[in-house]
Amino acid sequence: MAVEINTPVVFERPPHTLWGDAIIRLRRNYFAMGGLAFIILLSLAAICAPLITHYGFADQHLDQILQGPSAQHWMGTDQLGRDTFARLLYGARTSLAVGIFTQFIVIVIGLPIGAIAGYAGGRVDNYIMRFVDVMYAFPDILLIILLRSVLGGSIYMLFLAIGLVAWVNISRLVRGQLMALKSRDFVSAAKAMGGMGPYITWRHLLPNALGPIIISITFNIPRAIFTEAALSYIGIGVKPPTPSWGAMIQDGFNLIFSKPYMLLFPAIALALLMLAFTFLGDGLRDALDPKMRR
Amino acid sequence: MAEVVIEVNNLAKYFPVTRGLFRQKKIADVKAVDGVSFTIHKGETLGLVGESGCGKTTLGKCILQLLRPTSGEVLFESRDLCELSDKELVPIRAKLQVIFQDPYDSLDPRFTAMDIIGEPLRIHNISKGKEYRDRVAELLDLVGLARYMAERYPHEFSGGQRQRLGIARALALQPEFIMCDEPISALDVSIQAQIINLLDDLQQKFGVAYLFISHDLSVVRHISDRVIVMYLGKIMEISTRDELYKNPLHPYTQALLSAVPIPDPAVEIKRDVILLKGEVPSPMNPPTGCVFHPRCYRAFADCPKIVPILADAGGGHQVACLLYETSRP
Amino acid sequence: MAPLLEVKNIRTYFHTQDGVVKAVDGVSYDVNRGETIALVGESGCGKTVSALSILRLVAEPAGKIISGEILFNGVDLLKLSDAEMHKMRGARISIIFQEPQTSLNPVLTIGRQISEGLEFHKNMSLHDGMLEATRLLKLVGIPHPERRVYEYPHQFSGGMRQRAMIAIAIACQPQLIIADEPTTVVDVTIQAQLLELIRNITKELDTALILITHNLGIVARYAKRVFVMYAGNIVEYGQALDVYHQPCHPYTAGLLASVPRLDEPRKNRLQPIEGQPPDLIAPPAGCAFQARCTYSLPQCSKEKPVLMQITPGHFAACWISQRGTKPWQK
Amino acid sequence: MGRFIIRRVLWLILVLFVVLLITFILMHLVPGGPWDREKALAPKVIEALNKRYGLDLPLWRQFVNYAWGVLHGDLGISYSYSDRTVVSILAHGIPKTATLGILAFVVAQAIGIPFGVAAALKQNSAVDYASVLFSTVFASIPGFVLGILLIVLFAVVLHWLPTSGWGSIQQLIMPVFCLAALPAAQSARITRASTLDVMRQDYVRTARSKGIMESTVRVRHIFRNSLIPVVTVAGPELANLITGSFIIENLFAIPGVGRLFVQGIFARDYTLIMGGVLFYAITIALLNLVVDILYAAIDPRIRYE
Amino acid sequence: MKRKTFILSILSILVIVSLIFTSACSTSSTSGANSSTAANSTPQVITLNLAGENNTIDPNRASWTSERTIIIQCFDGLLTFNSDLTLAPMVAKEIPTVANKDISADGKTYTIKLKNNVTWSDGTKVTAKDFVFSFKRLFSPDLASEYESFYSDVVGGDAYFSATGKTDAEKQALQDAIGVRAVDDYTLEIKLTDSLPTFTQLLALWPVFPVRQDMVAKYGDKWAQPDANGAMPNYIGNGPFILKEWVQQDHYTLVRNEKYWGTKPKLTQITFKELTDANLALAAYKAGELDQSGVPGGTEQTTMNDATLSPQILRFPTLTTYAFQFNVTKPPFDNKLLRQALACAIDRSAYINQVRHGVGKVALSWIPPGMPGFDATLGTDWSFNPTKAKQLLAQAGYPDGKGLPELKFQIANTGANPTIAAFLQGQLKDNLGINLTVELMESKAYSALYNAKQFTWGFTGWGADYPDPDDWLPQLYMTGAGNNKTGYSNPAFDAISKQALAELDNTKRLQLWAQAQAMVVADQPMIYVFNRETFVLQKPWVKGMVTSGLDGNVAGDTFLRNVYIQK
Repeated sequence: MAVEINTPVVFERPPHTLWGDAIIRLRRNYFAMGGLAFIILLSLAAICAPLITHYGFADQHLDQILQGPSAQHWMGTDQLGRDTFARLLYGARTSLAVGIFTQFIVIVIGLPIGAIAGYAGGRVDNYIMRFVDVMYAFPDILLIILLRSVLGGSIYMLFLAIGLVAWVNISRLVRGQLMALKSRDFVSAAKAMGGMGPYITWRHLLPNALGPIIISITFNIPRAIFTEAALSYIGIGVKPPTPSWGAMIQDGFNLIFSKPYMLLFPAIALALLMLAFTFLGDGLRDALDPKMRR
Repeated sequence: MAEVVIEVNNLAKYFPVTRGLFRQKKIADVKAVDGVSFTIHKGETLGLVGESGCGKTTLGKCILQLLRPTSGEVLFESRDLCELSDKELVPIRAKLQVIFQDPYDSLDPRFTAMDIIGEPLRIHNISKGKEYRDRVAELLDLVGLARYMAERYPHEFSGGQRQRLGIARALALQPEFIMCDEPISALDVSIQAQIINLLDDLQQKFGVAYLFISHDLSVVRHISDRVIVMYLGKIMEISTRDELYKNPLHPYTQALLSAVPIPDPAVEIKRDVILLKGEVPSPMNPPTGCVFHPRCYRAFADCPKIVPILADAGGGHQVACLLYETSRP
Repeated sequence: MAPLLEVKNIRTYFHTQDGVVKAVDGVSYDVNRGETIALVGESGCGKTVSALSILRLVAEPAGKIISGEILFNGVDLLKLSDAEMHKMRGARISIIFQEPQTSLNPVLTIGRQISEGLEFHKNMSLHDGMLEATRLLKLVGIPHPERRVYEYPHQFSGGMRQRAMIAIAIACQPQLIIADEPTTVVDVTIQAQLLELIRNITKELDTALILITHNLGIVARYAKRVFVMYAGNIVEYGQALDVYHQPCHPYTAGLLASVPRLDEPRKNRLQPIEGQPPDLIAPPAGCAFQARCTYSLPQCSKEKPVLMQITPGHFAACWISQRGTKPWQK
Repeated sequence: MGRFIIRRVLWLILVLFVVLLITFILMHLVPGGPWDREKALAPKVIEALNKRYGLDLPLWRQFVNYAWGVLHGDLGISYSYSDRTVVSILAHGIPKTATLGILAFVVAQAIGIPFGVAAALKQNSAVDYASVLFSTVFASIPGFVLGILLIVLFAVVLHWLPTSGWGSIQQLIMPVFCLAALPAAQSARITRASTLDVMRQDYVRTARSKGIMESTVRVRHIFRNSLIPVVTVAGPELANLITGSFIIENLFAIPGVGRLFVQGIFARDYTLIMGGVLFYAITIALLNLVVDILYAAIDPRIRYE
Repeated sequence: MKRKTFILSILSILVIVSLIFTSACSTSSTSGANSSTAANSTPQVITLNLAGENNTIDPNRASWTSERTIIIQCFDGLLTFNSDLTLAPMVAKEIPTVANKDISADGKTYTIKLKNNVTWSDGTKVTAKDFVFSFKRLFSPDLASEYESFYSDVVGGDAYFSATGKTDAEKQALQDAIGVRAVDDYTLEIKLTDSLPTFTQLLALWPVFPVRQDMVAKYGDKWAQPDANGAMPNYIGNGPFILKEWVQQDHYTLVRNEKYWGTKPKLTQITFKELTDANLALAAYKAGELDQSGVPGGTEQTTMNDATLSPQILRFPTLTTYAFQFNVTKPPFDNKLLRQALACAIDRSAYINQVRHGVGKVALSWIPPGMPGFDATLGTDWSFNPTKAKQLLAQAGYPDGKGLPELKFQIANTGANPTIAAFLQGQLKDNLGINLTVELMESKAYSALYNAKQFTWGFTGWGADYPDPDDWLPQLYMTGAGNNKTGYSNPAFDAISKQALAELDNTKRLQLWAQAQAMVVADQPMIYVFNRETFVLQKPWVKGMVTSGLDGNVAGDTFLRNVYIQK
């Protein structure tokens, strides 16, 4: 092998980004990959629901009410003769949307606030964090219920209500990350080069804080889905006929003695989705863990 | 003597210690740097030695305005950097650069080598496209890294190579001054020499001035033209290299030098070590008089009472010690 | 008289995601009673792992001692039961770690951490243990030991913590102390204090000392015999004077040449060892130092050299010096 | 430390005021008032009711009156539970919610911590896998689903436990377990992770190098340190248990604050909502304070000035 | 090996879960804990579920069915209802009529003679003064009683009630001016501003049950509140049971009033639980903790199919009608033809027979069966008929739904409401091809929207306060009436209603109401959907249960005094 002068080091591995390394580590984690596969499959199934089942989520078959699982209705039918399997598939849309869009709102609100507090520090940070303290003093789920009542019944307002409550944690996380990163030498280096605040925040701080943020989001998505289920349980979830898993669990809840499968299917689906996100989140945490870096 | 690049006058950096319910009251100051004056000349290396916590790094950061000094001035191109706003500093920063101690911490792990080296070029909009890539390649050559490494990430480099990246980055804008904050202390012995030689070569080539901060006196001796010895935020002694190492005046400098073991058993067996008492006191509550007196093996009755002045002891040798103060009552 | 400790051809490997790291790959050395030897080498050369192997403290399950013998007073430590090994650690063999910052339990008082070994090995009560801890703190030069003994590590400065570590190590008057880079993180003045302390104490207790360091100056000052390690192997050993004055391995020579010396006139240029240590997952076939060696022979890249006596008591694993030449010698 | 506590408590008062103000505004933004019902009340009745409860005043006056009352320990009168003061309603509910929350917390830690420690000490063993399985499965089932399953199994099928209600120890078992499942799972996860982390620490190696017994190393060196992160999450966890128990309270018909509060929201029982928020905010803040103090007790490095 | 352990544990969890479910399906045995006790020594205690939480059990203030349930066990009013919904005297000696001169010829003065053997549970006599006090308290502006408006016709009542801002002296004067007085201890006189023949029915309702003046004087409005231990020492009534204990948000314990002036009840103790969750109540019933329980909506069929449970079913119609009501003041529902088209598009029997498994009755008109004024022939024109629906839709100007704006349907998100909303949505889609937007709202928000008449199309239910069209038609359909949310306004209807309200001749009165109801049904301001049927499970040992269309959440609560236990 030809080795240049002064460059005697030979790397066995092809060059990888830190993300690349993380992905390799993630790939080795079968549970995380299983979780990811489940989430992707479920998302695909939800998107392609009309191709998988010919039943609509709102199609009522009043002559086929509350039937058990059969060849015709794989998971049976509900009180209005709607196909549970179809509703489960379409409900996945709602549940995933709740999970993802609330996190979107969380990011839109929490990230800039955390970033400003973390980078600016001093008085700005102090004021922002005092406001965060106030938000933190609210009981989450109860604030969501209150907001849900204020904002009204649409699903977008549901995203907003959950998002408005959940951003606090992300902004705390971002702030903490930024504070830690700010004292790193590469940030000082960028400053010494003449980089200004926004540049440093955008180019150095946020990309490096991304790992923990992604992990946090991965764990927050199922939490939001859980919250929606809890809201459905007390009757302020999504509106019919749009199915959500939470609403389906709530429907099945009353039928536990007569038609337990009505609770069983959505509950298992929800539990599996939770498991999938948990495994993925764990895997991501291991993969992105700075301790794993060489 | 060559022209002055940076002049530091009476520079001080205090970190307030606060306490209070709602309104924070200042109860004390940590005097990290306390009234330090010196100059750095074009193309020279000024060594800065002292134990950890003596304010070396704070001083360096204050010169570069990475920390804003509490008082004093830092003159560069006849402007006081302390008076300038962050925006006004941007063009000046191109001429003042820094190399950090920890090569793991000083490179953004999400940047490729090219991004890292090219970052100053991008910030100052120096070059774009092919020109930019050529310049990065040139810099890689300069610090002895292969061009094909440009696409790699810091974690794929060894410690020494990372430090080379840091040096390339500092050189990108052809600065007049580089603050080297313990640039070799995190490296293995066999690599240290590589980096020292590289710094040497680059100074020869570009005439850049270094402030070389280190606690390793033998390395400082090797690389510096002049040396400052600091203790508890104050300068104890400044001298040219040869003068200082041949004729250390301050008891602290003497103790430091004697504590450095020499890699030769035959020499070591004959050497006596000046063992200093105790440890560096807290800068929050520094000793009265000469800050070094509690540990000084030559301290006498006046030392706790009188603050020594950094005074000329002949031959460009300045020392702050009462042993050499004759003029004061 | 048989040596106090004989390490015979131990191999300690680590299993990582990227492969097996042969951190220590067939290392032998010995320590006599009351003697101070030094293991010298750069980071990652396996000196710490070889020391941990003696105490069987290699982090499991990743790390494992694959083979070899560690004879302590003629008993193979690797064959002892866990209970027997517990009685060895701290009592007969103790260790001072590099980072006093992380090596002391942050939530226990210093006194407690000193006394717990005493409680176990000497059946002392907590009260007696604390009294003894106070005495030991005084011995290692900590002012106000009666107060300090109830303080926590974070209330100690770096140098003081290392003194406390020394107190822990000598608490049960062991026959062997391993000092793993004991002064790397402290300043040069404190380093001098600590090393003097260790020397005095080992002399007083007639304790053997394995000094692990990368600092050639320290070795020169304190060690009687020196073992130079490179890439998981010992490449050279002998009496300190011999090794420093007539290095038989180009690596040793390179190391000595690369550091500036205060007692010599200033050189215009340092002579670095170019390149990097090899990857221990896939070490090169021949001599591990071959790629960085200015003087390498064709044989060097093919065959791994073994330790051979070059001059009496002075061994090196180098094909060049084994041929009787030392081109690095000026 | 004393100063620290005083500062936190003073700050808490300010936070509470803002929390109350925000709640008050939100509450009045919610469409529908306490007297809105499908079978409408006559306007004169509504007028009389508004007069009776002071709802005829301008909003800012209502808030000032309320805040003034709060300062005097008067949280007003509930609209939905006629004539009961919010203080007395909370006084009935808090012990139940607190008992439930604290018991669930204790159970969760009693299950979670040993499980987590065992899993970490025997990494990749059956215990470890069981712990991971336990914690992920229980973290994946909503509490109310778990609750109904338990009711079916233990009350309806086996007749071992009463279905619901409050008063006896048997009635506590299921709700406590339902509440405890998720935090137990989380606790196990955190304990496992932190124990694994502590086991890698240098000072554990130091402890081992002293030759002391492995059990001592585990208890004295590993366990105590691995508790630190557990304690940090314990505060929010307990706060969550206390503030998040309303679903379980609802399911098991336990007359706790959570159920009252949610009913208060649905009934637009303004004083009850405010009282509930006040209770929760104080609980959260105090628990965080307690955790901070506890934190300092476990970790001597932490000192508050 | 390790993976095997993992998979094994997953499997075992799955097995446990499935066990729970299968057992849930198969269990229906309700082995009562003490089924072996001898019949004669069976404790006469019963545990029922109130299925709600009470705000107050002060008769003057109460307004909810679950509150009524408690009050009617503890108090006897002047009159009461029989199970066939006819009136019967209680504390009054007889039912006041014009014939027996208890009602004056102009229908404005009621003179009611009381029995002289009626006692409070502490032994003191119940006198006319107790009723006077109760009436006057009902009108108190400070009490703000929700049922005050029912008694607006009492002379001076409203004037006093509206005196919220007045001084105490002015209030006292207004109170004194109320047209209720005790002629003597056992004669009560009530003056009305207008003739109101159904006032006798109002006398059977709880707001005018007698209240102890001394208790109110001593404890104020808190007299009906439990003390710190849940005991109710001040809650003295004249009914068959005494409320011994009220553990708020948990349960009530009532014991037999041993000094009861009438026929003593057989039960010695009634416990009312406050389980709001239907599912939980069923679980408690199955676990033997309740003697009666509703079933969650949708489980009726399974219950009927269950061999053990089916004999325990107790079902009877209740005087409640559910309807989809339009806001007829706003387009597009101001279009009568559209409303009629929609009415024809809804297969109500499918809802009742399929979705509700036959529980409930199809309703085509407003007044429910079992009540005076019910007309089975009414509304058949707007029964389910998809063809006609399409025709009407075309006539309304929207052939095949073309040009129809987005139809919005608001409904409170409680109970089975989401199901019925989804059902409606499906019906319109299937039968008219119309897309309906359902806006599921939180209950109070819905009520606010609804009361402010901002809704477009909503769902409502109306239950009888008392069995008379007076309670059903004018309140909802007269122009500007309090509960007229549809905005329905028909001068002809208004005229007839006014006439009917004052008509003393009962036959004529009902005829007038029949005409009025026909007008409303023809205009379809609401689509009448179904009448409720109570469907509960009751343990076989509960005997003597008499149900009534006026029963609240607890089936048979009106006549619990007749119930006994026989095991």
